[in-house]
Amino acid sequence: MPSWSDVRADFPVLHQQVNGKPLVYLDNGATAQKPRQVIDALVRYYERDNSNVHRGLHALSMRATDAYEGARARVAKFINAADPAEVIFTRGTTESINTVARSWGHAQLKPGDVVLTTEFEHHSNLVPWQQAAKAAGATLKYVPLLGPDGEGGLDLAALDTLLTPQVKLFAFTHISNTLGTINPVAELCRRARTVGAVTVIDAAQSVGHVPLDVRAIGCDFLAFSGHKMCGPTGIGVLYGRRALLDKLAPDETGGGMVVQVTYDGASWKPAPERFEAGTPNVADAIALGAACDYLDALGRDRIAAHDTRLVNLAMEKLSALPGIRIIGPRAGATDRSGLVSFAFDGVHAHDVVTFADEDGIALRGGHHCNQPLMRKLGLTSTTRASFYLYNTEEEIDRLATSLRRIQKFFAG
Amino acid sequence: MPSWSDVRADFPVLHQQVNGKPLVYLDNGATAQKPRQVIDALVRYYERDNSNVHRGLHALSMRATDAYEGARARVAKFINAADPAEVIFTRGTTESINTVARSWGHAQLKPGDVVLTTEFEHHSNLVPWQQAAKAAGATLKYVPLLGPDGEGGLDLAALDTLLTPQVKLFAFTHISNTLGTINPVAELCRRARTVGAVTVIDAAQSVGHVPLDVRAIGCDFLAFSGHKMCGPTGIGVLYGRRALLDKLAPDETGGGMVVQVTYDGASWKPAPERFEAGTPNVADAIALGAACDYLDALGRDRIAAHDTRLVNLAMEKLSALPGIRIIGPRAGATDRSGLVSFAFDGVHAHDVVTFADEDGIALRGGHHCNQPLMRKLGLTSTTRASFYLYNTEEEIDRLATSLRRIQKFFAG
Amino acid sequence: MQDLTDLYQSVILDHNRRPRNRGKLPTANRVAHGENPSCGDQCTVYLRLDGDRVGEITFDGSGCAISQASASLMTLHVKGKTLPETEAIYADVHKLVTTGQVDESNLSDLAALAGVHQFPARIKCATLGWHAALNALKGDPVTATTETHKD
Amino acid sequence: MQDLTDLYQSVILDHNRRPRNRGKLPTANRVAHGENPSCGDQCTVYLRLDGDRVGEITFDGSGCAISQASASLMTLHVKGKTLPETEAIYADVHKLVTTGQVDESNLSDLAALAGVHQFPARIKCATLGWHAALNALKGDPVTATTETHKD
Ligand SMILES: Cc1ncc(COP(=O)(O)O)c(C=O)c1O
Ligand SMILES: Cc1ncc(COP(=O)(O)O)c(C=O)c1O
Repeated sequence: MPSWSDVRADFPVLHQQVNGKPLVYLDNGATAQKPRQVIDALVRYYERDNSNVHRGLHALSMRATDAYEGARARVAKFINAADPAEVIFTRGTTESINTVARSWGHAQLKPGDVVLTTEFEHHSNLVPWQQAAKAAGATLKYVPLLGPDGEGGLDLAALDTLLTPQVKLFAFTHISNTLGTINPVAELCRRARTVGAVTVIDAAQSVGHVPLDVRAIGCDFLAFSGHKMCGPTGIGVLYGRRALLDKLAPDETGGGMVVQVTYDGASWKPAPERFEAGTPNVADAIALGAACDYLDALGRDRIAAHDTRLVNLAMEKLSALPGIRIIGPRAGATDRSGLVSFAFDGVHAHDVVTFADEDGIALRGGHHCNQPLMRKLGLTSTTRASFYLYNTEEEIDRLATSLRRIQKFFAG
Repeated sequence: MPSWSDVRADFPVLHQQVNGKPLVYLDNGATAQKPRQVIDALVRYYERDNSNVHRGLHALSMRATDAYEGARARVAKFINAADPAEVIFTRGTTESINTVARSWGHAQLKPGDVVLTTEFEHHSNLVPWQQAAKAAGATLKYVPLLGPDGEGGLDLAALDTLLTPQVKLFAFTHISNTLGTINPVAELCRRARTVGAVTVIDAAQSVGHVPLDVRAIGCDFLAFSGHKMCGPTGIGVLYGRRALLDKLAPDETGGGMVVQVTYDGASWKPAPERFEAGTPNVADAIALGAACDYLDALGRDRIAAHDTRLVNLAMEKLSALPGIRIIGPRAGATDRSGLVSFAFDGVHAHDVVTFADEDGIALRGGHHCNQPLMRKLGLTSTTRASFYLYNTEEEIDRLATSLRRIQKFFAG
Repeated sequence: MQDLTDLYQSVILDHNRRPRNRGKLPTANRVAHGENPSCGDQCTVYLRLDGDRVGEITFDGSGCAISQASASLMTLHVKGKTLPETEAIYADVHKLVTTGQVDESNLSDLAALAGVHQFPARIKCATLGWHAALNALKGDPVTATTETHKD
Repeated sequence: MQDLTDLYQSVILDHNRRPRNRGKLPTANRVAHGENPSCGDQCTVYLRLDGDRVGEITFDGSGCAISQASASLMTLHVKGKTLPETEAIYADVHKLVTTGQVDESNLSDLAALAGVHQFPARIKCATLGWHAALNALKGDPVTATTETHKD
């Protein structure tokens, strides 16, 4: 098993200077960097096997098909799905959620129904439900977030009141990209089942960071993006329980997902093909499989422990700064993942990011696609540092030093 | 300017043996191979610039955003769009067409309206219109194909009768992936405009093979895939005239495409962001830009002439075989592109493909996502050889030799 | 790739060129249709059930030599059998085309399908007619598709 | 990257720390709102038009130092101007923040925005308040967004 410092050698992008300083990449919540093993999988595919899948009988096409379906099986194993057919390849979390919102929402939602979500969802797990509810004449309700800094997590008592039989679907994030909160997803699914609500989990921030088992969680749908888990851009997954997928109509239609087409109509293949119209993103699916191999070789339990070590150190150093407001779970809370979001008195997040960049440090500032949450917390933006397997304790020191310099500059 | 034989050196995949024979890749209609320049663009991005776009202010994010928006501008130039904002990145042709069918179809189609298409569309430009028409209570009509072997192209006289004021949209392919027919797209758009119908062109088979100018053609929408034009899988384009795009509602919602989000609702950015919810396929978009550079350096007029030379030679050699039925435009017709589809008496297309594969030749056999057309021509499948810039005259000789061997084997 | 003559044995070529029991069966009391959506292969099986045994059986459709020959061979083997007997034969055929192995050597000329296991893309061609026949026997007229991840 | 002190000149820091004309304007007869959707910056401009001239003008909102300082400077320069005069000043400001160049040197303290052109991601911060002001002057209350490909 590689050591954490050896791991950095796998990531070519990390070995560069930004503004004359060694790059410190702390924007992992937005996207993760790619190890050579993933980049190599892309190159190997294009240099040896590239071909269209499923419809070919020649050597390259058979190799490409085997590799593509192999990647599906690999991803199924990564999340412990019962069947590879439960893994649908999409562009990313956003498309996965939209697919459920449209296909399931269109067929199942009726006026008077309730869709439930939480007050701290990413726009990608919020706006699609607003649209689906609106289209169906259903109502969208929000489980509240507790605490003036959002430190209290989901209000589980309110959840019990909100979970009426009218609730047809409950969509929630596994890990908040803004607060860092880890939701008790298995427990949420259990409660949703008591009223027969379908569950949709946004696993964008979790799947590459913590061990994840869809059967242990007991969810109906789960969405994630390859690019946040060391995989390429342009590929993601919608996991769906087979029994539910087989009842869903396709969202997009076209080549590859039909059984029979006449000038009058068409019939559909079962999942996963039913939900993969057109030529799929073959190369990136295969590279996503390589990312699963990479993360499993390290161990997601070890990655989670590494993330936690870093975030605890960062919380400690940041708390020592004057005029800082950290949002999300308190220092040392077990429901905090490896990211920290904060606001400085008198210094806007964009200025923080620009000055940190001068020190070679990549942070993110803004609303983090979480506008309603920002408003609820009385903020317009925060600065976020988000950690991953290749980050180090020295990088946290550099972050703290840079933040002190920024505060001093603006205090002027 | 490189010579045609030098060009092969750019494509690593071509330099391999299949079943002990040098690979002859004649399945370009399904997907094209990738030059080193395109593969390198991917590697470079992941090794140097990888970051999420639009929402970041640090160095990598600014570089990634510039490269992504640069690719958009590059693609706009490649098809001569008036404005880069008219280029929406999608997964491919199929998704592009579905986006129009859903967004435009949902807003514009009413009972009694007519959607017009042709008898020889790929399933990806057929089933989405069946679905859109059905959802709206509109009628889908087909412009007939002339000739027992489909050699006569579109019935333009029938088109005049079909183009009534009830026709709200006319969707047609630029080049047929099965017949090889090149449609007179500018003329079709001109006629559609006389009744005010919106035009949608499926350019999957044309954009990498012939010079293409959306303004000269005068279309409203145009769809294509990167993977058929030397670009990566997982990226494609929906071109839409700005005036039309700005009136369309988004098809998918989520991060990156919203202006303001509250717990009650959301508002949208203008095109192209409005149609690109979530993290886009940044790396593959950039590599698609590299593919545009590659093709333009060769010149699409020269590529088209090369394709034509090869298809003419192939038609000549194939016509000499007994019991062959070639479909699509006759030998030497100016409306035939660089592919040829044929059926053999007594030998099924899949057996042809399997035997050709033994000779190292990659062909495609089947219905080519064109089931209704096959039925109309009284066929269940054909074998297709489709050519591209790296194919050679010697490869056509090898094809002809292999086909003779196959016929002999099955004649027993 | 393995030698193609493993796949295209003379039995296969013979049944492809001169399919047995091909065409509609006017006296059929059971019909089922199968397709292979990726490649467009089709097979309709017509059979007359006399009691619980197949009295007559024919097939129609189009497809590669493997699918045609396998369907033709199928009609010879299924004629006179009950559903459980047919299922037992199919279990052997399925094992043969996926692994190249058979438990018992009672498959006689069906053994010509052994080469299929070296060409995984062709397994669904070799099983198409059998799926349709089983569906017909079960009285399940819905289209059988070989295009599932379970095949 | 260029030296950040080019971007964060003392004029900018001063206006960021002590913004001029900040807050609501109770006597306003024109209001317009601008946002920068990618980053969440917001700016509302309130103005009282006396005839065709800006009598009073204030702004409110949140954003980075550049956007706050630029809006603050904007209020000083737009007060007393007509719409065409404001458009002329904005044309100079736009040129300044996108190219670093000015035709005439009548921008006085606005010249502090010259550093912006070296930070393209910040151009939309520097123009946000101006867009809102122009919209208010034109009586166009819709949200101005700097997020178009035309900016
Ligand atoms: C004419 C035509 N239209 C549409 C498509 C669909 O393209 P894609 O599969 O890349 O979405 C294809 C290729 O398969 C095609 O040849
Ligand atoms: C919690 C969460 N959900 C959804 C998304 C959307 O993912 P993508 O942009 O890859 O579709 C993100 C990332 O941006 C996220 O952090």
